[in-house]
Amino acid sequence: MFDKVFPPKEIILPNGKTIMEKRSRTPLTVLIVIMAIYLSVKFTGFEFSVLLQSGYKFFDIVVAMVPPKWEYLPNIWKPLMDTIKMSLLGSVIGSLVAIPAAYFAASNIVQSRIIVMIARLVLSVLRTMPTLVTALIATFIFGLGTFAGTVAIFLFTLAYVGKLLYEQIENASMDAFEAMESLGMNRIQAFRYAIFPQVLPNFLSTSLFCFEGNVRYAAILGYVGAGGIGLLLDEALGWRDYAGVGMVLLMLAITVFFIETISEHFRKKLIGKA
Amino acid sequence: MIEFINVDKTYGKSVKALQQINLKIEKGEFVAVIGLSGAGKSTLIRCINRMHDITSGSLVVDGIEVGELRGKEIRKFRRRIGMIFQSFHLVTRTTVFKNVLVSFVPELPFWRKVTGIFSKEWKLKALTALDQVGILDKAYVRVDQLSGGQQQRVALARTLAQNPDILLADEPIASLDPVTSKQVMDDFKRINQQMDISVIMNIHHVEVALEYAERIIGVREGQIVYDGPSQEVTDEILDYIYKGRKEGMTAEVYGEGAYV
Amino acid sequence: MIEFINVDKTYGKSVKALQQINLKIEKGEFVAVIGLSGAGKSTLIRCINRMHDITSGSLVVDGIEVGELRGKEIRKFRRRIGMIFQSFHLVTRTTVFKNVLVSFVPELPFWRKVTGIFSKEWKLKALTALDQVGILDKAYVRVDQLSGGQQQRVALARTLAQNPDILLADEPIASLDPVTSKQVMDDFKRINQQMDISVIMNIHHVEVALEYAERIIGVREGQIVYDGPSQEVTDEILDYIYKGRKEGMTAEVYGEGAYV
Amino acid sequence: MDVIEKKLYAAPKNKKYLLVMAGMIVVLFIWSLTAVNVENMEESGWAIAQSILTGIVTPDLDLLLNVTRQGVLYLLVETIAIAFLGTIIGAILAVPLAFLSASNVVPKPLAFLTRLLLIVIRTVPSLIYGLMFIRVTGPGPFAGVLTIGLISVGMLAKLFVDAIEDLDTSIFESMTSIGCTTFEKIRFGIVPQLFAIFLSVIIYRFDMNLREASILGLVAAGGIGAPLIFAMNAYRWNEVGSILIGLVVLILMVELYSNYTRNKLVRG
Amino acid sequence: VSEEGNADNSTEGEAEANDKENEASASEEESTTAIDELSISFVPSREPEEIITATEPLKDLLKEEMTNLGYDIGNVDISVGTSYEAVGEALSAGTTDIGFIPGGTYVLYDDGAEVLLTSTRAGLTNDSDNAKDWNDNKPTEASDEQVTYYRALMIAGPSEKGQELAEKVNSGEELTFEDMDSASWAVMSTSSPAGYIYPALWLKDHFDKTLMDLSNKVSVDSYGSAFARLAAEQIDVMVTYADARRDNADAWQAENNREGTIWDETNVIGVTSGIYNDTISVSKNADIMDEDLKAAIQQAFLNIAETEEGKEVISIYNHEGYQKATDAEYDKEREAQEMVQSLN
Ligand SMILES: Nc1ncnc2c1ncn2[C@@H]1O[C@H](COP(=O)(O)OP(=O)(O)OP(=O)(O)O)[C@@H](O)[C@H]1O
Ligand SMILES: Nc1ncnc2c1ncn2[C@@H]1O[C@H](COP(=O)(O)OP(=O)(O)OP(=O)(O)O)[C@@H](O)[C@H]1O
Ligand SMILES: [Mg+2]
Ligand SMILES: [Mg+2]
Repeated sequence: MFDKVFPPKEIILPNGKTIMEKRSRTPLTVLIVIMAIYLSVKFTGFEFSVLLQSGYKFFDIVVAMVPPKWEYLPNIWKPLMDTIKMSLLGSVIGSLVAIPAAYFAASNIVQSRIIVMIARLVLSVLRTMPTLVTALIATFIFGLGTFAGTVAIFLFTLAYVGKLLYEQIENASMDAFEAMESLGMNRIQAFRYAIFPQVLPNFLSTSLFCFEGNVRYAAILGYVGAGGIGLLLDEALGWRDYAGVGMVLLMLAITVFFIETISEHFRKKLIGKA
Repeated sequence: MIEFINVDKTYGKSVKALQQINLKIEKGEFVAVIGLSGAGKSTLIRCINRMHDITSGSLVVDGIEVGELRGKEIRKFRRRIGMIFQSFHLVTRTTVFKNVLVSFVPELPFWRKVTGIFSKEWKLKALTALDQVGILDKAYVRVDQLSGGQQQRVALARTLAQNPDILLADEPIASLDPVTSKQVMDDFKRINQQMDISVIMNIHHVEVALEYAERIIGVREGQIVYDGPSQEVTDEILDYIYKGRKEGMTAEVYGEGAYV
Repeated sequence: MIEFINVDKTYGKSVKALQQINLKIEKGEFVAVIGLSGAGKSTLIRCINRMHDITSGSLVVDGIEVGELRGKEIRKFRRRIGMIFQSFHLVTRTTVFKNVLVSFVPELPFWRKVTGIFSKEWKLKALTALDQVGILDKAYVRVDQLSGGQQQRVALARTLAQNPDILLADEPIASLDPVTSKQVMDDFKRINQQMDISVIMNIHHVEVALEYAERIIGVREGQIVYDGPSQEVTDEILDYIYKGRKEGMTAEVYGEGAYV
Repeated sequence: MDVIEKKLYAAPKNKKYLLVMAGMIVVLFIWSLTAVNVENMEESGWAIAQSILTGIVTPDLDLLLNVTRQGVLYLLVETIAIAFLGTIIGAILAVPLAFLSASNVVPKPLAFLTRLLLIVIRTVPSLIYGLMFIRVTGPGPFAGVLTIGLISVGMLAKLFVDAIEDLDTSIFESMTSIGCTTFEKIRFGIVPQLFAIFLSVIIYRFDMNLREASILGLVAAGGIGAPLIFAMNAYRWNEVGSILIGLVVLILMVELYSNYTRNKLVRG
Repeated sequence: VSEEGNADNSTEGEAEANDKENEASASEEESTTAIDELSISFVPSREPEEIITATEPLKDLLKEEMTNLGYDIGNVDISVGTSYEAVGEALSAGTTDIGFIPGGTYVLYDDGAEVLLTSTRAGLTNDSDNAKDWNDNKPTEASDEQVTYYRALMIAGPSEKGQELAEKVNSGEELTFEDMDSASWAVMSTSSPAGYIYPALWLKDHFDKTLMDLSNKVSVDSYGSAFARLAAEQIDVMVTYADARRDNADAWQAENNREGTIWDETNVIGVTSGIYNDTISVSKNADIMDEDLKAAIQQAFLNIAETEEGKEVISIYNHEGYQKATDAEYDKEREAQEMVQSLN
């Protein structure tokens, strides 16, 4: 298409040979991006001057958060643990269920195109659903509280890990798989012994990453009544108690830091060996 | 004994990979299949253990009509036939030992299949197989830390652990350097002679083929154009087998190698 | 002309990589440096364009005392010496063409360096260099879509575009298969003969070295233990160069090849 | 056989380690089970699930197709604009932060501090950023743009760092041999390598930001999120249906295109 | 353009003088001050879309009134915050000029907000603080009186638990905290007086507990959704303002698919003391805000509430008229909040 509008330019070498140089797409791309930015600015009412003028007001709330309200600490433990539990449970189950889901979505393993398509569509649509929406629907169906949050996290993890996993499965080398078949295994066994070991480190690392993200996400889930530390956050925000919010965030950041460090450790261990 | 009777194999609608193959291979033979790239060597070999289905004709292995096997039977049948690949086809990222253990999986009870926990008996068998190809000391090393030659030996051990009657090898030395190739070919020879296992091997290196195999099968455009003892293979015969080879073709043949 | 006079090179405090090297290479020669792994081949080559500093002695290239060059002079000096690496060292994710253009960067005015916009003159030069190694048609293909041999040729073109007097090559065919190696070696030979560019090449493949180079330099433990025409290299000489080679060593040397 | 058996017993023993790890995971899992209280489970749940489904399959077509400012189409365009601009702002902020936290570029302590900062930035929920920005811009899509920008920074920077940390520095060597200066090495050695990956990461994040836009609804920051959540809270499932259909179709389309472009960028 | 120029040049003193005149005779025009945009934010105590639609005429009404008062408003921007906090912060920072916010929210954000008016509304036929009275005298209707306060109710829904609680109340039994705790509750955000604060005070008075002590509660973002959940029997008890059931009576059957009427299916189980009505507050920190403008806005809304059209608009919040308000009137509210907060 592009080459028709902007035909390639012919370059003649000193020795008489010719070669067609395709026109660079960069100028067009840059133009389109600039236009898109312009339109977006118009649409969203973005004004740089406002940022310059009152950008400092952003820090009003940041400033109000320090020092955090230490007395708040005892209130935080339980919801924080709830949040971790929710994320852990949702992530573990979600990752486990993601394995069969990814199996069916991998076109190099499952030969029926229809199954692959359905599995992928399900994963895609699940991933499209914003977590907050899933959580809200979960609270409607499963009632308020951590269970709904767990379900939302489970679905999100399933969709996210499932997609990455099936992509990894498709990129995995089929060599060993072929060899397993020649050994007399069926496809599921061959998958278990040839493909699964290949994707395992990445799978674990994705799951850990997802767990980490889920802890953070769970902070918002409270807003829709899905339990955990989000409820506390909501409460403190409602009272405009930013020092309390600061305390909650501090604890959350520490938790996230620990989880990140631990999971980084295992990730390195898993992938580093490869 | 392997017997091809009027075997045809067509890929899709039009690619005739094998045409009217008639062939008999006795137990314990060491057969090398040579021919241009695309001649149909791999196809020939892969039909034997039903990795590919034949289109017409009849293929009988030890009295079993291969084409008539179904599902579980195929898998049982394949256990008797070991297969070695050019690029080893090992599970990297795990140990040599585990790669060999894998060959017992189809014989395990369900829970062991799932968990991958093997009993001592199997472990000893696997180690014995490793010993047979002389890399017992590498048993607990990760496969990706081995050289190509060592990896091919692991593949060999995996196949031996299966205790096969027939060994199919699809260019087992194509990605090895000459010295390692020699070691691997020696292994094949030894296995063939000591354990009385038939070896059918695709191979691009004519000299190696002539040196190791007893019998040479020349394939050209899906047909067998030569079949006889390796001592009798002359330059004319080779020319005949590789006939039609032109400059362009050569480039193609080698070109493929380049991507290995 | 390249001249080493009593050159020593020590890494850190104690690793004596080169000891008392005396060597003279005339313009237009095709020299192959062979020796065991760790002998000091790479070090030898890299001293020539000052990728490494020598510790003592004197290294003169075309009348310039290399050790005395400073800052900008070094960079200018390097432009006259092309260098080819084992693993090509190309910028993947961009086209062949752009990779070759990179060799002109030091000569561009500042604004062109920043924007990366090249004038037609340079473009023609780059394309000509690509033509010289026969991959003009791949000019606008991304490097990561090329085979190893093609990538090495891009590296060669990049170096040629620099219009060098000397070509240093550090195991340029180590990661290539035999056929592609041959093509690349043929390229080197052609460049050496047609353009009268000196070629100094580290190489592990003795047969290839003997076939292509006019002169062989054998390095052992940082010292030159052989220097003479390739026709005169006998098995004894090779043994001498590679002396101390034991079973274990062999495995190591070949082991390297096996990872290719 | 003796040798072989000996070898068997010489197997590296990591069973203990594996058992301990497995045990820990089981314990953690059981511990986390205590978070599930199914008592709150509603009997009416399935009825609601049903009405959600019916709502989604019988969407409010009028809402879906009309072109006023309350229509799904307009809201989607607004959402795209927010996500797009937000992603760009996030990317601009993330590039310096990424370099500052790449341990192969800056000293370790600085990298560590930047990493902490990034964790903090990532930990603050978008809800709170929303409030902070409302103080700057007032309610509306402008606040949404800034919020999206800030919540993108964390992930973008992380992925950028990964790309920076596995830069192929061997190119440096060849450029040195050509006679390039450091600036030239960066411009022609690093930038082309990183550009493609950064772009691919940015496109990926744009894709995610479209999903995040639903959260912005909670903080009056424009886009399709607020109507979606209001409609859900009021159990107007037909409206939810039409909004979700619009959102899902849009995201799927963007995802297809973004996968395609990213593949092209990274793999060529 | 020349008018704008004049306006910019007019000194504060002049403007003040103008305003006094304006107040005296609203129709008199001497010089006008141009304001590009006046932004009004509403809290989401009702369906945001309803608010947006219903308040659309307010734009023109306000422009008209303000013109009469000497202000030339370019554009009136109406938005509904998705949360009370969003509106509060916007007012406090001055990114929105006028806020229709409850007294509770006003008190929290009074660092940047200043109350101008309190709404008045019709009283109800029930004004007892005994829950049983409300259930005996159903449905609750509007009375002729205008009042500046209202009450919050705890309403039990048709769920099993809800019915159980209602029965207890109607049979004259005292509810225990165990009764309360065993039900699941919907509450509004913590700064909502009817939706949180006053019910909390009520709990405190009756059981010496607070809403925090309830095991099962959820915050909802609008009363509409609370009713929807009540109808779906997802929750047993909700807290809301006293005439909320009147507003949701239709929706109860039409949208939430209940068979019986809202009056049959729900019961009051608790009544709080009086809550001051919603405020119209302005931001002290908005750039355009000065004393004159405040006075003008105050007058404009008073005028609007006099007109038929205006009455209709403000009825969306059940406002029927406005009275001038002072900050001091909300001291009581502050006390309430302090108390609630100190309970945490
Ligand atoms: N899966 C397939 N689908 C379609 N055609 C195929 C397939 N596999 C092989 N072919 C074709 O069948 C013919 C024989 O292929 P085969 O792989 O048996 O050749 P070969 O002798 O093994 O060549 P090589 O030496 O390159 O491995 C070739 O023309 C090939 O293109
Ligand atoms: N940067 C370095 N720092 C310290 N020692 C080094 C360094 N580079 C090389 N050496 C040492 O110097 C000696 C010569 O190394 P060199 O790389 O020149 O060998 P080589 O002949 O090129 O070997 P190979 O065939 O493996 O490339 C070796 O002992 C090596 O370990
Ligand atoms: Mg083949
Ligand atoms: Mg070297």
